[in-house]
Amino acid sequence: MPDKSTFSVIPLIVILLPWISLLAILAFPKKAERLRLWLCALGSLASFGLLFSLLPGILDGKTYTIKLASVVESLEMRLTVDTLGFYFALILAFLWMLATIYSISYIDHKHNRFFAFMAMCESFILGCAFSANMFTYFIFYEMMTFGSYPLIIHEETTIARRAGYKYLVYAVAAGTVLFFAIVAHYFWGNGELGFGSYGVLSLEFASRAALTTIFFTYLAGFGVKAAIMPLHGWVPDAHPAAPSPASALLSGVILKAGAFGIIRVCFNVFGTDLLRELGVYVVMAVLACITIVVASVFALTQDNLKRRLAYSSIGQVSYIILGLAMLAHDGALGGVMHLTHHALMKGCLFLCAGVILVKTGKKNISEMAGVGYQLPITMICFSVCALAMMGTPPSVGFITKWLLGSGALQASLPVYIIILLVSALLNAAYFLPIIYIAFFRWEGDEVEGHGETHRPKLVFGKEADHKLVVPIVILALLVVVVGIWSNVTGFPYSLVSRVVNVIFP
Amino acid sequence: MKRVLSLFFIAALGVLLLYVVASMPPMGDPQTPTATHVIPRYLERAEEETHTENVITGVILNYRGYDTMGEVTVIFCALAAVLAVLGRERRGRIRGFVDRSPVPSSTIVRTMVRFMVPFIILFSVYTILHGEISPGGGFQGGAIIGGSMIIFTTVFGLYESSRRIPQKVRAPLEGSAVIVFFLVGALGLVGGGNFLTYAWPHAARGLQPALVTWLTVLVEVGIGLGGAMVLISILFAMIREEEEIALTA
Amino acid sequence: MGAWRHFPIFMITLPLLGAVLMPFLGYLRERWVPYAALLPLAASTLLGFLLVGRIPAGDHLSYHLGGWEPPFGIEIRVDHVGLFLMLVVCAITLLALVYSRRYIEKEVSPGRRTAYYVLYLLMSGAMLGFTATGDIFNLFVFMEILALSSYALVAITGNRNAVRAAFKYVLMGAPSSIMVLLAVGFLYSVTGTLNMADLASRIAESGYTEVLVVSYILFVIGFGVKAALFPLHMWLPDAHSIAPSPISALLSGLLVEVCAFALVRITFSVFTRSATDLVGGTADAVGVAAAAAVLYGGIMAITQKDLKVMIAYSTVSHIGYIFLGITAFTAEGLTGAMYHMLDHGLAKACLFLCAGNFIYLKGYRRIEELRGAWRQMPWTCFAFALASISVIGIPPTAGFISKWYLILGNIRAGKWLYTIVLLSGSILAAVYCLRIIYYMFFQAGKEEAWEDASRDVPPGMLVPVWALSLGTLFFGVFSYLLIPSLLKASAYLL
Amino acid sequence: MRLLHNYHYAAAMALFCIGLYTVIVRRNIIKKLIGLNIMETSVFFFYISLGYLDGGVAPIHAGSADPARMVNPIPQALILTGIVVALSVTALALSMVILLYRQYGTLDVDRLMREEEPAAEGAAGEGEGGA
Amino acid sequence: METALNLTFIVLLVATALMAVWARDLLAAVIIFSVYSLIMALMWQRLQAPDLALTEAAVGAGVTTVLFVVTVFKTRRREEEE
Repeated sequence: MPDKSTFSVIPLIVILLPWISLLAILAFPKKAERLRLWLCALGSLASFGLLFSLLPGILDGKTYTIKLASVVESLEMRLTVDTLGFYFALILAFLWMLATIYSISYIDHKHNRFFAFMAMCESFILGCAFSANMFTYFIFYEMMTFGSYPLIIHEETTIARRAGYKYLVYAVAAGTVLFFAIVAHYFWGNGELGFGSYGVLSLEFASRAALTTIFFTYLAGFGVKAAIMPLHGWVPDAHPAAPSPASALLSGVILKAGAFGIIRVCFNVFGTDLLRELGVYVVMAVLACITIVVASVFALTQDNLKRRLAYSSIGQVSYIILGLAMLAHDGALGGVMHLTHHALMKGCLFLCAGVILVKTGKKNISEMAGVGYQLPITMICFSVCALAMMGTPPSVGFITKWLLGSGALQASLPVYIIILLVSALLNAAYFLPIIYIAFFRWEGDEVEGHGETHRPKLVFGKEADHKLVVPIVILALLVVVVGIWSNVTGFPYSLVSRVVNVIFP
Repeated sequence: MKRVLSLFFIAALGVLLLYVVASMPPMGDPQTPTATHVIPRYLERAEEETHTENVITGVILNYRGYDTMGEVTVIFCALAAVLAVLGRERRGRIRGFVDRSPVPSSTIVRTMVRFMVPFIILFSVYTILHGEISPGGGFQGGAIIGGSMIIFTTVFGLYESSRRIPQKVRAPLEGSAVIVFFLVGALGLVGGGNFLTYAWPHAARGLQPALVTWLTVLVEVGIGLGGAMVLISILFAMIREEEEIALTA
Repeated sequence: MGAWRHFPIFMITLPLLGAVLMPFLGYLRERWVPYAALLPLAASTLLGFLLVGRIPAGDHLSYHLGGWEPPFGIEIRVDHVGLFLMLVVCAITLLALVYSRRYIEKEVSPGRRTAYYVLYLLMSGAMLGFTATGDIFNLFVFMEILALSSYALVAITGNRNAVRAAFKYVLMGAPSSIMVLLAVGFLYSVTGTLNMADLASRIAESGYTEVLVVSYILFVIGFGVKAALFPLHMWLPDAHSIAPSPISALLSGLLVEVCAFALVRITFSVFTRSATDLVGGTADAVGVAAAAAVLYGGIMAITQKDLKVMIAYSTVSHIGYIFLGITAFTAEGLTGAMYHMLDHGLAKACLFLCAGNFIYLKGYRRIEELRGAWRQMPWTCFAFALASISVIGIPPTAGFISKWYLILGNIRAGKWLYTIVLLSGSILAAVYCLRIIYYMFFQAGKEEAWEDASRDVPPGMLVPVWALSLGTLFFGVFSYLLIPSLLKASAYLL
Repeated sequence: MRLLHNYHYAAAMALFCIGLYTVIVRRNIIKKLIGLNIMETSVFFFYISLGYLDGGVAPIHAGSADPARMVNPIPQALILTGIVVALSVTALALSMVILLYRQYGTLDVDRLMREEEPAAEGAAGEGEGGA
Repeated sequence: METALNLTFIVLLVATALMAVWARDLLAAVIIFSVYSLIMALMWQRLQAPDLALTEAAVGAGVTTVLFVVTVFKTRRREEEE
């Protein structure tokens, strides 16, 4: 634990703030529709605001810690806001705030249940971000699983129920494997579950076989949420079934919770030199590469917009894991920063998909001819983010790919660069058609053959409700702004570089 | 198939038990652990500590009084259980009840029984009262009273015998054994010792032995009476006719 | 030493005395019996809480009945773990008694209500006596009271299947009690004493190993049937599903645990560590049986249609958990087993009482009938969900802490197979519990199923249910109250 | 060898096995209960033969008896409780037999247990209680 | 003489136990069982346990046997064939 950890109750308050919306729902469940919904939004707004107030403290290295409960001295639930935790919580709260505002007008039935579980899920994930040891992380991680289940089956259609069921099966299995990993870690690390800055486990306590089993069970446990290839089954079903704000959060944040877990395991539990010594990072890298390539190929074949975005999420999250597996300074930097970048980009894409669904009722890409003209702003933001995903220069996507590439060079493993290029190509292959169909095709154009027919006018007026569009525009702007001025203090680069420099001097 | 399997299991258990019994300390020789460890103290000092000639009664009521309290609770629990399963016969007279005794009996048997029952009850009172002097004691007496009532019921039928010992008499007495035990135990507490010590509070030193004996007798009577009433109630509950059971079930 | 020395014996005798006095009250004023029955149990619980501070973790309170010191007289021996279990017993019996007042009016015919309360108090008193006694023959006597009252309480509803299930329970329970008596006889023949502490020292140096091994086997079979360990559990599903709900809550939540605790005491305080080679062989057999119990119980629970039968099979599975903790022979394993007794007791009692609520209000026993139940009975359903989360072992609840220590104990003991069995057991638990929650919350019920009354069961039945489910949550979050002292106590026992 | 010397124990064990066999195998439930009683009395017999001393005297301090040669009183005290316990279990079991015969009309344990499982009949009405 | 008497009692005990179990007619079985417990009482008398002999006679032969007889009367005399 860094010495400068001051006791403060702020992390606890940040976690409890979203529960305001729960109180609002209980206070006046039936009447005062407007007030109740805005109170729910207020909950996540307040927590993001309070979190942001911690930024100056974090920047000069202070950490805030509070002990919630304890079973035995070595086994306690403690919340600590260190730089990595703060970084993840920042993007988490930001995206959640936008999604809550978005879903005020998006959700049309069963508001109470949706917002209640939305708030609970947010507080649990914030708990994950702030957890000081693996015990707390696991507790919030499990509660998050059962908090997010109702979000997925909100539509209560048979497809949603089956997707929810599949999600539960994967999550429960992952939970059990993770549980074993943590108990083994507690046993072999003889009681030390905390997050040391250079990793806690070491070879003189436990045998090599024990450490490898612990690592792989952790990888499997978190891998299900981080959608590593063999364990990704639930993602393509859950995303289309869930309402758009929920699926935006799902891929933007909940998948990242798994990835964040792996980051904690690699940096704080094992430490990079122990990983290198055990040689387990190779397996991680191979899995990540397979996932990137195969997921992108699958994405090509999907006609449903959300399923395609889901597969692309699976690929993108594996970028983070690939970055970690390189065990190089730039690679780790790129990987951890991609956590935020992907959240911004994919969040925006899903929200746009939501708007398309609401306004035009279209789900599949093939039917989306001329959508760009009906919903110009949404589709422009969609294109910006799509281009960013492909890694075009001014955007955040480009930074990640650039850092991962330089990381691969540092780790002298050129094969990663090839993987990156292939995946960039595949990204282009499945995003460009969407933009092309949206803007360069419109209904009735193929009837007259190749002749020039009247091009529909860009209609700006009839855009969707402003509460839907504003989050999309903010995200799209951020994607570009963070890309260009990346070393502004509050942005990801400043925080992550601080963490990575400690680990890779 | 089940028969063969269980036969094999029982045979195996039997061989195991016989093997174990063979390796046990030899029966009857004074050096075995059972005869050397705790018993000498009981046999020598039982009399002046519990003031009873019959060591067994001393052990039952004094040294291991808690066991007997448990035992009395077991018999009360049995009664409650039987009544829970069969339901107690309705209060008051047992109307509409055929005076048919389970066993056909001639006048010779009736007169013999009418002659014998008082003597049996006399004998059982004797057994209860001198429990600490010679073999016998509370529960044996109770069982014998129960036995006498059984003969009476088999010969004269339930209607006759339940008229002799109505439910109103039996109900309060059934719990008497446990209550007496608890009172004597609490008395011991008041007298300064632990629960179930036989001591009369602030009694003169000299008077102490006699009081302990009287307390033991009191407990014996309590157990005898309680035991008898419980046995009789169980018997009456079981003998009741079908339509009676159907009504209260 | 102050007056608190006498508290344990009063904790045990008050319910028994209450039971004996109940028929008088029943004869005079039938209506007061349910309320009067609360008095002795409340007194015992109060005495228990007063005792909490008195007994330091490593030490024990020894109370010589009748003033005779142990090998000659009977001794009540309450150590920290024992007191902890006695408090659990008091709490759950009190709550189930509050619950059963209204439930019994509907389920049991008028003639038998007093008998119900008498048997209930006898059972609770016997459980307290059973946990506290320091003498193995006394253990047998109290076990017999327990057995008798539970046989009758299963059959008290009087309908065809209840008596048949009770008789099946008698046919399995009675021979097992006799086996325990025989085991006590074997121990006595070789050592000459009946007091547990004295026995422990004399067993360590007595030469007759065959007699001791066979007597331990008989103890395991005897208590195995009572604690429904896997091959000997056939009576449990019928008995627990047919018995009135407060009773099956008591049987499942407590009786099964108390017998497991008795086996723990016999294994650790009588056949002490030094005699592990004696106990070793049978302990592995118990371990294998427990592992089989976890899987069998889980699988059978999934396939059940009747709610209470499903919960009964989950008890069979969770008893396997407890025995896996015991046979690991490590301090953490034992702590896990102990804590699981608490958690399983609370959660299983809550599940059965919720099932009782469904039966009481609508007479629904099968799981399909519970579709969309939460619309009309929100309180019961939320309590049910919370309790089943503890049964699965999801973090905030006590089930998670006990599962943590069970697995830690097994890892420390190097028993990998049992760890995997425990994990798969918790997956099975997740399957059958979440299936019920899925039916209740996320399924639309048939229109006429839940339409009429908008109210839930009367508060008299809801308060105990919620007290139990919040108890599991409370012991999950505030586990530091018990776990450190439990760890020391199990180290002391080992 | 020792088994011949301890023939009382051997007899007790033999009776125990006979009783256990009857309880498990015989189909008539009253026969099972008789087997149960035989088991119980055999264990009591084992206890008492445990406490016997060669040429011992009943443990009653009546005049001439000297404590040294008295028989062991502890097993006898335990068995008094045991007999009462055995009696109460038998009484309860028999009352259940009476009720079972009235409800099912048979004493054969297979015919009794083979009927439909409780789960199937769990109709709402049945739960109301009352025979 | 001592062991001879004991042995006869034991043989009688085992014989009555087997007959009680084997007998077809339930009432006969119960009566044989009461003989069994009577012999057991005598056996205990020989083992110097007078208290228990008295109890076993009163309870074993007396009460238990009558409870069995009452049950047999309330149910069925003949044992049912398979």
